[in-house]
Amino acid sequence: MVRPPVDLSVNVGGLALRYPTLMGSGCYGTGAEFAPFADLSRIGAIVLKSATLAPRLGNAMPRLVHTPAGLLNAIGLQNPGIDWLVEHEIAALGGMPCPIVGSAAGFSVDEYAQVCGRLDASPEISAIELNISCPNVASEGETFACDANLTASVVRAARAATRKPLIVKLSPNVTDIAAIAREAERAGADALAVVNTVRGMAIDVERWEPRLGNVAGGLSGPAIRPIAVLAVYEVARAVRIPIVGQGGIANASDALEFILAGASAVGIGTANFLDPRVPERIAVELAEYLASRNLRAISEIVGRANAGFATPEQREGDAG
Amino acid sequence: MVRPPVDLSVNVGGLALRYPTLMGSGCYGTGAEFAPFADLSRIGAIVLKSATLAPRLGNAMPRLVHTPAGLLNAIGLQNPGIDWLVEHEIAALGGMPCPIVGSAAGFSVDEYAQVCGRLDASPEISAIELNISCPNVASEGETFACDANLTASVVRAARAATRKPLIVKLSPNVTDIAAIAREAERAGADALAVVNTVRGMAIDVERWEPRLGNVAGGLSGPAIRPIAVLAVYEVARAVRIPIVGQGGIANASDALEFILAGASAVGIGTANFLDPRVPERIAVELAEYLASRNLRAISEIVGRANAGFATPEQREGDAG
Amino acid sequence: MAVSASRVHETRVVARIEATAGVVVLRMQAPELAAIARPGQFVMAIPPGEASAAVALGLYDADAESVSLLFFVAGKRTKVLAALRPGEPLVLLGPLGNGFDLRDAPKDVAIVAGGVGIASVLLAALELLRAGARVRLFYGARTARLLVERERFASAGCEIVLATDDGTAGLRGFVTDALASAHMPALILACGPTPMLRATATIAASANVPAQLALEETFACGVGGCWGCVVPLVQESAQAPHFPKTRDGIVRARICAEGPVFSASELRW
Amino acid sequence: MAVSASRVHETRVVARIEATAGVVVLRMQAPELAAIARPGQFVMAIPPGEASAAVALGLYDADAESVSLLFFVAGKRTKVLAALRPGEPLVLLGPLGNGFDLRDAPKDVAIVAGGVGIASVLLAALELLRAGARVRLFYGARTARLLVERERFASAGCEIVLATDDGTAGLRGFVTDALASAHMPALILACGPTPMLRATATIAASANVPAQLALEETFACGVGGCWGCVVPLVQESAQAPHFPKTRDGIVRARICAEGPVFSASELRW
Ligand SMILES: Cc1cc2nc3c(=O)[nH]c(=O)nc-3n(C[C@H](O)[C@H](O)[C@H](O)COP(=O)(O)OP(=O)(O)OC[C@H]3O[C@@H](n4cnc5c(N)ncnc54)[C@H](O)[C@@H]3O)c2cc1C
Ligand SMILES: Cc1cc2nc3c(=O)[nH]c(=O)nc-3n(C[C@H](O)[C@H](O)[C@H](O)COP(=O)(O)OP(=O)(O)OC[C@H]3O[C@@H](n4cnc5c(N)ncnc54)[C@H](O)[C@@H]3O)c2cc1C
Ligand SMILES: Cc1cc2nc3c(=O)[nH]c(=O)nc-3n(C[C@H](O)[C@H](O)[C@H](O)COP(=O)(O)O)c2cc1C
Ligand SMILES: Cc1cc2nc3c(=O)[nH]c(=O)nc-3n(C[C@H](O)[C@H](O)[C@H](O)COP(=O)(O)O)c2cc1C
Ligand code: FES
Ligand code: FES
Repeated sequence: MVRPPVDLSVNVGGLALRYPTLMGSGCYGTGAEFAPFADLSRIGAIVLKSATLAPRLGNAMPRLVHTPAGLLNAIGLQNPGIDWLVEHEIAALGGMPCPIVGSAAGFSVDEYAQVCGRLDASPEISAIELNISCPNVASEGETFACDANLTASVVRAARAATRKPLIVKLSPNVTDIAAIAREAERAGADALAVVNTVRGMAIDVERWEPRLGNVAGGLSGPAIRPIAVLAVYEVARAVRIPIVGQGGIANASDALEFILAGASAVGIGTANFLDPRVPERIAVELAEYLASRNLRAISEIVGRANAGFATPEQREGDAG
Repeated sequence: MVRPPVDLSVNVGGLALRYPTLMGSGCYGTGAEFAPFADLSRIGAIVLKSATLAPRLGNAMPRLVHTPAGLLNAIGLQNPGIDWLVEHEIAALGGMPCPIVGSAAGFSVDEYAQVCGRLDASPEISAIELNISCPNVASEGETFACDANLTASVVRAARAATRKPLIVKLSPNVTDIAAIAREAERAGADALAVVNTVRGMAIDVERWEPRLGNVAGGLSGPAIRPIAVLAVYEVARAVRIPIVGQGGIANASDALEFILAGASAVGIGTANFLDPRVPERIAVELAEYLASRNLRAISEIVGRANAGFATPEQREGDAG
Repeated sequence: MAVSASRVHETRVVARIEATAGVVVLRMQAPELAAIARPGQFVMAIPPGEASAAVALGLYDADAESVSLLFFVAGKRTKVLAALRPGEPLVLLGPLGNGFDLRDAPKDVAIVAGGVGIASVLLAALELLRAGARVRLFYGARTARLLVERERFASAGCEIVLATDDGTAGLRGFVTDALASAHMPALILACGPTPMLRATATIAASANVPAQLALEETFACGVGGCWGCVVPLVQESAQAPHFPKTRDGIVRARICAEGPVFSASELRW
Repeated sequence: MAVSASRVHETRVVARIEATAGVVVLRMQAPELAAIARPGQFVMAIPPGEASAAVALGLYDADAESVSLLFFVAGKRTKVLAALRPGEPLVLLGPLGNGFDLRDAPKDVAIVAGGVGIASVLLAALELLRAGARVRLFYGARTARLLVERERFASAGCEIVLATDDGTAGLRGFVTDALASAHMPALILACGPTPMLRATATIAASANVPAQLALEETFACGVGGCWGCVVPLVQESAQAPHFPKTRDGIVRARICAEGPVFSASELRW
């Protein structure tokens, strides 16, 4: 008897993927950079580096610091601007063996809407991710994703500007991520990306100055995985739209933590800097995991470890 | 010529310490547990495990998960209650070769005040840390330190209950830690401890359930250091009272990052689980660091890498 | 209050044996530790490099000059330990925990070991054998390959009963099934996964035989400082005298400090 | 769009030499990589275990069958690489970057290397020597002990001028001081810390000699995907043709993708 192949495909708010793996924005270039090192037909999708309306040179160097099990970055959205991107780079991505997701960033609601509009008009783009959570372009941590009202207005504007699947990327740097997630859903998001980087910094103790040109940056990699898994777990209880879980995923077990917490698909960013074969290996191992449990589809296990939180009263012997 | 000895002493809001190292609450028992492994006369102070008014059995097991460069814990404030603690445990600490800091936790403003009052009356206690940021006892992340108004009222009540130095311990799990810090200062804190653990969780992918009995827990260790350094950097710009920086410190270089960011002293928690000799080694290496730079006192370098944040306009070539 | 760091041992690896793929026995030069180590105690081993916590490991073997640790490569930290080679330094904290209580031990003892539990019972077997007891080792693992160090126990004089999940050695099934169908000893010592300990406790209770169980949990500090490793005991437990009375009759004791060995009758499963 | 992972090399360590304490030369069996590697290119080496990023390392040496890497144990990841032993696997991505442009190279070339920079210049020296050029190596380090692999360069035919910060070998001071006071070559290649490269560029400019500088920065991806490693170029730079024109006449190019070797005249210091 031949066992039917395991189904790794997922649908993320209208974005149909053969594999549940999205290459994190800003971590995979346009995909072309990784083609010599990875089989792009075996990944779910590439999320492009976030683009703004005008070209940006990004932050001063240094932009990267390696930390224990993590990476701090402060790129500052260096990008050629949406017009150049669409004409010179996105137009060249027609032959890519996987879907391309555009990523829109901006400094005003209107700017987000315009960038979304340009991406909407690009046939090579299958969906749009709204990066309202980049920690590296505001001075002291203020981003759209840190405020429920700002989130609502920028998502509404983006929604009006595109009919493509709209994935809103949230920040972990908030007191209550579930509240922001609900606003994004209400304002028209088709899916949520959870999470962007965690704000952090490092100091050069020889030179007595911050190690990043931008002072603060965003922390990614395995160090933040527990933080990101909890964010997904909480957001999954707050919304009904699908979630792309991300933050420190480096192997299939990590990916499963996010899926069992409630993510329909996973984002893989920093792990590509360790080994570009990680995404393909995760797909293979997810298939093995499902097959060995006689499960047919990855979608069957989404959220299966998410049974909420115990109330103080429910906790065993909580008061003595 | 004999070089004068380097001065490592610090004053944390009225708490005078010979070394700038405080053993993190909940990580060092009452100190007695570590006496066979560390020279307690070479550390700054011991912060006791947080105590509540009534005895608590704490959370269900498991309470610990090792993660990349980090540790998740959800102890749930297991403690014998403040009365038992004062009578049976604190009373036995009279001979300790370093100051003892009590730690007060609670579920209402009044409870905090009562615990502080009992600690205030204990002669063995040199200062009180107000743990308003334990992530492991509330259901979904709500703690006093996540709300400016709650912070103000609990700090005011604690202030009224003690004349000992009052250190308020803040949570990193907020959108704007500087705002909370300002409230705590205004309400009468003598110093701030920055930060408690970062909320996180881990999932057992074999059993499809959270790995902690309490579902969510607090992440500590080197993984969170960049997050904690930034928190200190931001809080140092917002308040004038001293800061005890903590989160992932495992060596002198780590400690220096916090001090240069603006901390007057450092907390060492999880690193004691790797090697109880870490705090003493940090003191020795801090002295060497100062001596090799012809600096006389650790207090001279507090905040010396903290020159604020660049505005978008100041950043080199930020817009292209 | 003593302030000397007397239980920190800066040892050196003198031998390294791979008992089977993924199971390492390290022997360290550590005369002071060896002199005071008792059966069932453990150490915290500090993995060189940048781990975030030390690893709890049972004291497997000891002679006048050295102690041995036996460990399974489970995750990052044991991987680092497994990379140690003779001549390299290793810092051990200990001995820690209460250990087995072998005073006035009877002359017919069964030792039940499952998986890594084998690392915590050899010293007890040796001490009992030296005192003239009959010692039967009931030893279970997933598969025959993982039943390590059988020769060490056999040559010391233990009788050995094996069990494997896949039947590749001894009984197919649980080692506690073998225990249940055996002639009952006068004392049971056990170390292994919780289900095995639970079954052992049940057998011991129904046969009215005292049992001492060495528990395992994820540790952080290993010295009683963090309250991360607790187990509920009956309220009247003699092993946790220092805790206040609780409303619901449970005492949560620290496995690392009050244990790791608990009398089966004191545990509240 | 090519989809074959053609630049992933699963190599095996065939030799390991410690040039001096903390400096390791690893040789790997890697014929396909060796066949296409050009001077000044680099690889991303994947440290086995649980690092969070691969490490950028220059291609130090190569023959028909193997490539060598030379690295200083700087932090966690190079520590892991330093622990590799012959027979163990190591995955390399590459070759990466543009490398030195040695087409129509003149017959009198100076190579300036500081610290780890030495790892990126041997292949260039060998190619130039093969083409019959005079190659002078200006080599600086903190102290004599860290001036590694001098014999390798000397036996290949390089003339060597040394400098150390502490005067324990060669000139006491900067290697660029030695360069400045030497007879000017027709081409300068340089790899080392930024201040050294800057001084080299100044010397080259005032002598009107072309200079190619191999830059080093902290990398994440190493393949042009993250924009973490940029350097400002003059706007008309031929090395960054694919960027839009910017208001203030700066182009920020990726060191890993457009470099790591840049013509000194294109850099905007
Ligand atoms: C008193 C005591 C004595 C001990 N003695 C010994 C001994 O003598 N020999 C010995 O080999 N061990 C012994 N142990 C166990 C040993 O301390 C642990 O196995 C230790 O955690 C290994 O550390 P590690 O970093 O290598 O693995 P860790 O990373 O801590 O992983 C250990 C185990 O945790 C589980 N785990 C890891 N990640 C996940 C995940 N994502 N989801 C679900 N589960 C996961 C796995 O089962 C894995 O095997 C003892 C423990 C105690 C408390
Ligand atoms: C194109 C290219 C080629 C290279 N080729 C070589 C080569 O051939 N050989 C070689 O040895 N190296 C080479 N390097 C450098 C090498 O990639 C880096 O040294 C790498 O970071 C080492 O990784 P690590 O994890 O061991 O050290 P890391 O942890 O990344 O530390 C590296 C350095 O960062 C600094 N650092 C670390 N922590 C701090 C802190 N808290 N504060 C301030 N500074 C800190 C230290 O100076 C340390 O030496 C090259 C780099 C590039 C970009
Ligand atoms: C170097 C770098 C650049 C990034 N740039 C972007 C970006 O432009 N837009 C965005 O939405 N996220 C960006 N991110 C965040 C990642 O897409 C991802 O959400 C985050 O890194 C967490 O996942 P990881 O741990 O798998 O990397 C960037 C991350 C890194 C490390
Ligand atoms: C096991 C454990 C228990 C803790 N218990 C407490 C506590 O009771 N009260 C408190 O204020 N902080 C508690 N903390 C937080 C630490 O004191 C410290 O703020 C935090 O762990 C970050 O520092 P570190 O990375 O050095 O451990 C606990 C931390 C750990 C790991
Ligand atoms: S492991 Fe810390 S109390 Fe037991
Ligand atoms: S290191 Fe990523 S672009 Fe250069």
